[in-house]
Amino acid sequence: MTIDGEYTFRAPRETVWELLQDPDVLVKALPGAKKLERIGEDRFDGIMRVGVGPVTAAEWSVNVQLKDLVPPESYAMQMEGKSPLGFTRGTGTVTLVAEDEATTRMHYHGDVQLGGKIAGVGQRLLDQVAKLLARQGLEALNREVEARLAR
Amino acid sequence: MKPAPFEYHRPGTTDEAVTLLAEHGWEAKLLAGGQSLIPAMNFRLAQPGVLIDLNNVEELAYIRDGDVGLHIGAMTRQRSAERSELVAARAPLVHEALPFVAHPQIRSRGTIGGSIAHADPASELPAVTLALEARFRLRSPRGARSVSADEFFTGLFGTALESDELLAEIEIPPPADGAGWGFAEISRRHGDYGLAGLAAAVQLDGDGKCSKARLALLSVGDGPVLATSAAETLLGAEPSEEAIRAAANAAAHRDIDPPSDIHASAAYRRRLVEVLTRRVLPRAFDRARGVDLKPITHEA
Amino acid sequence: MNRSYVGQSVPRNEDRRLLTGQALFVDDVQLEGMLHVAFLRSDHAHALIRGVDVSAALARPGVAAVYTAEDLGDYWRPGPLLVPPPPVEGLTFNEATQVPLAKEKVFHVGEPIALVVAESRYVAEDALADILVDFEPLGAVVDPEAALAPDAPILHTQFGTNLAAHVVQGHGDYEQAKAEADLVISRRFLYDRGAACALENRAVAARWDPKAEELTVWDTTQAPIPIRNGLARMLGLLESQVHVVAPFVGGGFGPKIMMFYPEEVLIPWVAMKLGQPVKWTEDRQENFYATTQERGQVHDAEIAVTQDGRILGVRDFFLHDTGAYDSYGLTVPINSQCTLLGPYSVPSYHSEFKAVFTNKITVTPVRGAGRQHGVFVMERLLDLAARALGMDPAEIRRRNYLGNEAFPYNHQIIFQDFSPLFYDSGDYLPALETALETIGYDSFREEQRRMREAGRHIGVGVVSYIEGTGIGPYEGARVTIDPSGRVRVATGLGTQGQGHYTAFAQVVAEVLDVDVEQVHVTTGDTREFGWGTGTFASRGAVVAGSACHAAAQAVREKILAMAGRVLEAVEEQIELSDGHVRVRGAPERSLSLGELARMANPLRGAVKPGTEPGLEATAYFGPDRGSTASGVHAMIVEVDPETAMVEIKRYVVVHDCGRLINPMIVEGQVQGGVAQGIGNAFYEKLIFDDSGQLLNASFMDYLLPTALDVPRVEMAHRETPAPMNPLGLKGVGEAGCIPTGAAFAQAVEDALPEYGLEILEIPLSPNRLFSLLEDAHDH
Amino acid sequence: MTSPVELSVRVNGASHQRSVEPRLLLSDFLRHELNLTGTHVGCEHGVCGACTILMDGEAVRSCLIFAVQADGHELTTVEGLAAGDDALHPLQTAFREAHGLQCGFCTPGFLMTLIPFLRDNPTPSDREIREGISGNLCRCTGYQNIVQAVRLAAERMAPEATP
Repeated sequence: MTIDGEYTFRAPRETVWELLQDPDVLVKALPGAKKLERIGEDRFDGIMRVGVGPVTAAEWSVNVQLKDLVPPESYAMQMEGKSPLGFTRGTGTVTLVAEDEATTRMHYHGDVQLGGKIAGVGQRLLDQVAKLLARQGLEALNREVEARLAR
Repeated sequence: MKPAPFEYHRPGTTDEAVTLLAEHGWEAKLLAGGQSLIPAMNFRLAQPGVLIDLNNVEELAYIRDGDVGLHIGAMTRQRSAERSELVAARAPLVHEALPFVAHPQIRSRGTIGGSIAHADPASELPAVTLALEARFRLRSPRGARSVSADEFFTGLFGTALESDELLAEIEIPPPADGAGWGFAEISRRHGDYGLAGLAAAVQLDGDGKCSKARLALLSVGDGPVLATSAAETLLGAEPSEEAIRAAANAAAHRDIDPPSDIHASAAYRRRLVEVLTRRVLPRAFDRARGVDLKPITHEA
Repeated sequence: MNRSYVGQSVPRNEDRRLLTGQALFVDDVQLEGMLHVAFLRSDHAHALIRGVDVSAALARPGVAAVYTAEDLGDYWRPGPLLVPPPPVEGLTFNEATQVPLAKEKVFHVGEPIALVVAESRYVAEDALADILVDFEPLGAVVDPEAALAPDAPILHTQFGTNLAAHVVQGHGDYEQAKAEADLVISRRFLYDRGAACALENRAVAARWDPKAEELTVWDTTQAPIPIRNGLARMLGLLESQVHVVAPFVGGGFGPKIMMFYPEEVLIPWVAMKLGQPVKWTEDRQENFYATTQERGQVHDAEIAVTQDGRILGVRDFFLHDTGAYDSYGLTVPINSQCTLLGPYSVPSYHSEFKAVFTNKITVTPVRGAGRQHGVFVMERLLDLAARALGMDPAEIRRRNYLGNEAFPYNHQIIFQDFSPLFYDSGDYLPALETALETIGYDSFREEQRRMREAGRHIGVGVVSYIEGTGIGPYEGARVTIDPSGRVRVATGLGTQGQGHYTAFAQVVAEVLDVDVEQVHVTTGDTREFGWGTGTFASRGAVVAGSACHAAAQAVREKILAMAGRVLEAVEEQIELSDGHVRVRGAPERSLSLGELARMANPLRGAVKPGTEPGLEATAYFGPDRGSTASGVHAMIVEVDPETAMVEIKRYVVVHDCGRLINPMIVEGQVQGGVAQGIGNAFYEKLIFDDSGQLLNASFMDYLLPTALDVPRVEMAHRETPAPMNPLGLKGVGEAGCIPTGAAFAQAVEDALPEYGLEILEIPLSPNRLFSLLEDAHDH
Repeated sequence: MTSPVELSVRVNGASHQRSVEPRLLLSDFLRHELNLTGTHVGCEHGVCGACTILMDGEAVRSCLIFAVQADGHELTTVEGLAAGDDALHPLQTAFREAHGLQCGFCTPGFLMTLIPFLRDNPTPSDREIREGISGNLCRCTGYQNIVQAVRLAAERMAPEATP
């Protein structure tokens, strides 16, 4: 499954970049994230409980590793998640383009693989769920951006 | 395939139910007919910590006619509504769409309110109530409020319901003079989720021009999708074949961004929406003109 | 008066129990102290297992035990190779059979890694979530063609390749045929995977009785006796210490004969280990991940014909996806290879296949067992040739049928029973003509034109097929006259709805002249009858039916001999009718069979040397070769080119399975087969993604046809008796689903001539048909 | 509470009191607590229809109801269809005569679906019969003989047919 899109933040690129490195911010942007800890250089461990409609299922443990960081322009990430419903693995790239001094456009691209039971029964809604989670995450991130700027 | 454990409550009244809801918040799930929730629980896709069973709340099961239309209690079984002469007379689009909801064994347990509150993008009743401009009465310990279908559906399984609110009643405005309707969906097998479907409510003015058109599509977005630009092409026009063709085109190519899944590509869904619109609208307008037609069968 | 039962539509003996909820299925077995099992299955299609931590699961209240491969000790070993490769010259076969629990590596999603034993299935499932498996994912092999690429990840590294087998068979000189041909048609055909989806999932229950030193196993198997024998061997018990019961089984269709499933190996072991009865019942989700599936094949096939449509030769290269293991040997691809030839004269044939390991659930026979793939390729080639020659599809078939003078006909290639592919008898042309007449072929074009004017698109498809049935090695039966006068019949194979309790009763009732309801049949209980192979390859009625017949004949002889002695008459004077023996011309000298049976087992006196007590006989039947059933299917469809939806309007089957024991049952088998064939053609496809994940593992997304999707099948029988067995029987179990895909493809193309469609793949969903129509439109 | 809940239910005319865990499915309750194993489980997600029973006279899927929800209700399972030991319900007889079953696993679900179906529509067309049973999967029969059986039963059960 591929997730592609872009999102515009009303904030300077450096601000957005900083937020994207901050586990306390990311925990709010990751849908259903209950905790996220930095466990090493650009590595994070966390617990997510994703809720979409009736699917408020078991917890997922996730591990995110950021790679190829080019501050404040781009980075790649590798993500792994596990739960009794199955697993997810993905790679993504995030690119930040400064539209102007106060506007940043984020391009994101992810290739996500799902495995196990969730892959076997979730297909009808997967496309929509991915879109929903991406939107929820970005909107949450945007709220953080705005909060940071308002400070 | 056995559900995970949960804490179980069976309130006898709406008040008790919303009190429990307020107490448990998002940890709690309301159990209405359970025909979507329990399969998800059996797969362990859904593992609610608390289940509040509404099946003993008898005050939520009724069908009543009123001044502003039909009042359907949320816990009314789909099968009861399907058999109701009142529903057939006062909300014929609901009557026409109900046989498309799964199978009789599901409908004898499934409820009107449960299906709407679940807001599955492939469900028939959300699209039908959206087409009909239904209003929903929501109850919480904080009181009651009423929201329109347009406000109620907010995305994938998303509704305007707060964590302490339940859907208590569906209000369906009575058919106006010159109103017409039609429902059809195309599915792989009878009773399956439609690959695409259309609930249409239209109205003709005294000159035979279209004065209202609400086309609600299912299975082509993250919830029921109102085909607004298709409706615009019809408004003020005589519903000629060309007008309908233009509306069908607009519905398929301007109003939706359909998903691709293992059953249907986005392109195929667009085609089905185009065909459904072309096939359903003439019937809806015929009805608006007073021509009595048999319901469209599932073969569309 | 000798009544005839064979050939009559007798209502079934087993129905009362099934209709009142009194029939025993394995999941109904409930024993004091019974524990329940759930399996932890791999989420990955291909991965190394670096560790399994079951400590949390073990600590959960209600959990009795948790086992991984490590805990099995010496009991952990690869399963047997069920069917060795046939004696084909130059054949390559790499054997890799499944293991009870994955140890170092998993090869498909759903492969079991651990099992939890708990007080209820609910708790067992709770505990699955407690188990942590540390996987190291490997690249998955999904597409059989990609599996053979040099850089493909290798499943079974000991072979250094994903090639499971390579087999070349044929006769004549295809290259020469091609050189002489007026027309050569060459295409690639796909026939993808499906699931058998018996409504009853698999289940195994086991109890070890330490006092009797006896293991009882209830198993939804199609082959209880081989299961008993294998379990005894694995557990170090005598075969007599293991009692396997396959009670009522809710549909088999092939996968229930796969052995040994990991669960079949493990549940009895756990019951012995814990000293408590244990049951595992597969749920529907597991069924999609853990029960063997139908085959996917890719054929690159070519036909060489003359200007007047005569086949000069066929060449076929195909890849057969065998899944993660090849425990069932080459039965399926060999069936495809052999059945392709159909009822036709094919002077030269070159067929070469490679079976390929992929990271998917293992493939074993499912109703049709690969025959439909061969039929699809051959029938499609004929259709394309006919189209190119401007010839009617029915006509090209007429011109190529083997004539009646051809039988017995030897195709000079090896069939799944290891004998040469040999057609015992057949009469093909009249079946085609009957089908054409029944469906109104001659007037169809007129109707098609009329419908077209009304904006509707209808099309017809007519195809032929043969089915090799009733193969050996053998089955047996014991027939006993009970002192009550009722007749007991016991046979070793299991029953999954084919009406064995009635069909075998009819065979025996006819020989012994008793009422069919007076014949009590037991199948699938190793205590009742301990010799046999199983229910597969449309062989139950043919092979076990013939054994029942032989045993009943032997009992009849005993009855007559004993009656002669007791009634003091010469044997020739004894009449056996209506459950009695009588002396001809002296009706007062008569005894019931029950009285005779009691006398045959005396408490005093002596059983004379050379005789045996009781009125009982056991007999076996082992045919040298199978018998060849055949038929023609014709279908009319209506296609809505706007929505790509297809409706089957009419379906005609002309079927020849030799002599019919019970026409009602035969028709039921055919009708049910057609329904499965329709599913195969239009609804049912297992969809795997590039990483080997199954994407439609539920009845929500894997679509079985419903009552609205299956038309009434109009049926005509032809009876060309089989010369190889006393009753002239041929098998019928699989016939209905074999040619359906081919007929469907021809009919859909015929409905939409302006698109010039070539349907080269099955299953064909509306979504896929839509894209084919779009492509045709664009060109 | 995840702790057991009291449950009082009438099944086939007999009363049963039990204490059950709330998550216990009604299908499992009938099969394993009451030993009414005629109700079969084929998918546990509401598609196959094998577990269909009657709840207050209406056909429902017992795999999509928790046992606790049956409290105070009247259930009928396939074991409750036939009047006595020997007598079959006319629908059962028709299934036998028309060969409407093969392996018989789905059959109880079909029968229980058809009881209210024929009550509501005693003279159904073939199309209506097929629609009526479209929520029940059968893998063996291809449905034709089931349709035939329903037709046969409808003829025999029609009010004018009773003397």
